[in-house]
Amino acid sequence: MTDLVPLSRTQMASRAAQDIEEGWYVNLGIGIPTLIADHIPNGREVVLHSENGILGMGPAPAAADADPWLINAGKQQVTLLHGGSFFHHADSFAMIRGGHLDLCVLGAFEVARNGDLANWATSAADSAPAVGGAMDLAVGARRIWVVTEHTTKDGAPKLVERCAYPLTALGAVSRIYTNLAVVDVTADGFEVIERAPGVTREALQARTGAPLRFRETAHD
Amino acid sequence: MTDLVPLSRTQMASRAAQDIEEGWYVNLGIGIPTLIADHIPNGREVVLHSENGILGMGPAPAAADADPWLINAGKQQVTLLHGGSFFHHADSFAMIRGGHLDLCVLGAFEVARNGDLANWATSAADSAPAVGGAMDLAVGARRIWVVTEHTTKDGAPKLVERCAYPLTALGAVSRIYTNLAVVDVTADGFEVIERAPGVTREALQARTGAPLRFRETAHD
Amino acid sequence: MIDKIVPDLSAALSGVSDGATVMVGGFGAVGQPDALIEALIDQGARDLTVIANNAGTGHTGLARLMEAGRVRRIICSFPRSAGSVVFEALFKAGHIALEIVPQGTLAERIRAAGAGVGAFFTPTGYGTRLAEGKETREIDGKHYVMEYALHADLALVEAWQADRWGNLTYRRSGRNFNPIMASAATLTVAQTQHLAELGTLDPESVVTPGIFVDRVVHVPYGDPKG
Amino acid sequence: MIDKIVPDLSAALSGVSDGATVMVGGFGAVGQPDALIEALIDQGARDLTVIANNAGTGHTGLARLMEAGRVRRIICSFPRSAGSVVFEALFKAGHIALEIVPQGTLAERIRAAGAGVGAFFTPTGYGTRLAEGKETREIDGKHYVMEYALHADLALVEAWQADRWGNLTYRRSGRNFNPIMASAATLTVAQTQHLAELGTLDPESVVTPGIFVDRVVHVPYGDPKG
Repeated sequence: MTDLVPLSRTQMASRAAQDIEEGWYVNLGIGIPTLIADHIPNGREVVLHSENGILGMGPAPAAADADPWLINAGKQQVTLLHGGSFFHHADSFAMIRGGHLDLCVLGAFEVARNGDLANWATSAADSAPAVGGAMDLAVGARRIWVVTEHTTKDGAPKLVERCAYPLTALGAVSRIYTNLAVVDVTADGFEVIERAPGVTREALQARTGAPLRFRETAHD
Repeated sequence: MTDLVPLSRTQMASRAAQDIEEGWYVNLGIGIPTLIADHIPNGREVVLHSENGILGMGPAPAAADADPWLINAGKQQVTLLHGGSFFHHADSFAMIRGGHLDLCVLGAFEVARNGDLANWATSAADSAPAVGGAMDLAVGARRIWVVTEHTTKDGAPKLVERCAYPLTALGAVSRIYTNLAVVDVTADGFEVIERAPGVTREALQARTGAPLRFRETAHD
Repeated sequence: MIDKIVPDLSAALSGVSDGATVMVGGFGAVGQPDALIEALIDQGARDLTVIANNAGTGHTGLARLMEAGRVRRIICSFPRSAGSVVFEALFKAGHIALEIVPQGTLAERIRAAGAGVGAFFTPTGYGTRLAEGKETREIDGKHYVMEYALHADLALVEAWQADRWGNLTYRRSGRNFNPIMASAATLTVAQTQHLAELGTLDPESVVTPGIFVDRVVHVPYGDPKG
Repeated sequence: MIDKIVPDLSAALSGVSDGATVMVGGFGAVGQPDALIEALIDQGARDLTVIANNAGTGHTGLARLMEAGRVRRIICSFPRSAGSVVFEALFKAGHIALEIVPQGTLAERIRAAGAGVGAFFTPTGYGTRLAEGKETREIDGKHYVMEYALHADLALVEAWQADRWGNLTYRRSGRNFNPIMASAATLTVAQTQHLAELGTLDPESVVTPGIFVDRVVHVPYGDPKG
């Protein structure tokens, strides 16, 4: 039995990146999801979308190529790949809401076993939360994946029976990549398909707020 | 007393053209309204819109400049002025419906004294009428003018108490240019502001299906 | 590598099913995907619903598809153009169903489908025969009619330039319904006059980003007919 | 001759009234009409409602307008960016009202106003706190929230190029909310980095046709700040 070795943020991003297929149109949320762009396997062509009107986003520019006119939704400077294009905000969200993105990867405060997502307001008492494009992305993309630590800093589960935080969207999430596991959201709730090194079924269940089923073939 | 001299189609178009102001964005319907473009006074800059995605439409091309890729809503070849632009159909009707056109000039089967317009279906029994953009234009432009013969070929009035033909839009028309008169549609019904040469008040009223008031100063 | 360019018209339309709803771009002859319409005739799908501004003219293209008995229903704004003889005859004989939609409502319903908007309120048609039976609403003193998004299984569009990602440009008034139809169908196929190397289309001037396009076929078709 | 170019920022904002609703383009610092915002501060109109994606950062631009007590209410999607200190303080003190709108709903409401659509049904926000009290509707098995068009009295936009007819282009991600805001206001004012002679902008690449623009002011402002 090995020690429990949680994945780093980079490892989580890298793990999720492996499952993104050639030709997908993908929006990557702020935080760990943004890191995914750097880990898409070489030679696999994926088209990145940014809410502020960009398709075909490339990596951060080298200092010499910095372009203050080209930023992503996180307000970081980016580049544009060959084949990229610009459009306005209504057209950008038409792409999102109209079901044209194959995938959106978001962060989360909580994901419920029915796929409900809470990722925008930290409490019901927060009177000025910043929602941004999260609600549009969560209802619009064909697949919503979440990348997040498995628990809060205090050790509270983020995969839960029912979200306590204000919801972003109902039944939106289909897969969760955490620092401990990869979990599918199914009609029957959470189904683990992969565990990080040294993570036992028992340890994972202990850190999760709803029952887990295990589809993975990995040894304990 | 002179003989009644109805205006020709060209004269009706020319008369309406005089009232189009510098800087207006204008859509001209099929038929007599299309002729207006050729009669806008020299030096008065007016921007013509076409439903199929053109602003800044110019006159028909000389044979040598004919461009089969550039047609107006009536499917006639046109030209593009400096300052013109192209856009798609949803954007084109956003301009129309969003109240951005200063004026649309349409033909009519009937105009009622309350401004109701009937110009798309020749009878309630017509089961496959072609509506095109008429209903959008009639509700969307800031002003709707009608250019039409004062009566049908059979002598029946086209300015009426109430439309018998299927409606295009309610209360849409604000002014009518006919071959006999210029008539405003007011809260109190039809108000004549100009008569063609030799057209007496009595002759005009006899050819009109609703009461006329006379604001014009022209002599009889 | 993403490559949406298919070798021929047959590949462009493979898999189209009987009963499909098909959007056809173009206004008049300009921007009309003639080669794809001909290919659809060859492809054989039946019982189609066609969404287009017009109902075809003469005996070619859309009119020929209808004449071949393949169109069950047409949704359009202007069925009676000069020369819409095939439609007229079929309609009179009760062999084709018709839904008349004001041109701007047609465009907006198509755009709504592409944009994930389920329905919207337009002032167009309020108080007329075309609003009969439809829900209405008064908003800020103005009257509106509720209209639903209009999806399709297949959109056929004509582009001027296209690259392997499916980015499209159009030519002059050839733009018309093409960009919104491209966004509103499950399968969008573009015939293009020119192929462009990836990266040669100006990103500021791409009209239809490739996200909306599934297949591109190169048809150097020349000027619009008619 | 149509000439929408005005000589200076003061002329650009003449006639703006107290109580006006003002749309401000930009996403982050890119495409944000900084000079027009400063001019609005100088112009003096009070009791404003601001529609923008963000609620300002630092103590310049929109934040300074708010700090000067001129903004009664803000409608935005993301009030809390890094450095939104002025908004935070005013909001906490109850000196500014806030309406939070999901970013795509905000964009679509603005677009609807420009397009004459009174209201529409979007799936965004269904079942969440932001849909509380709003009408909902199930269409084809999917749940939607009804949202109304969002008009403004004044739109401030930043363009890259403009001509005397008011045709505009934008630069890269500077496009964002600018084109839709330009279409949704009674008075639309554009600051532009470059003036272009009429006829030199490619008609295929004009993003905002001049029909949406009332005044153009030339401000060679350089790169976005921040």
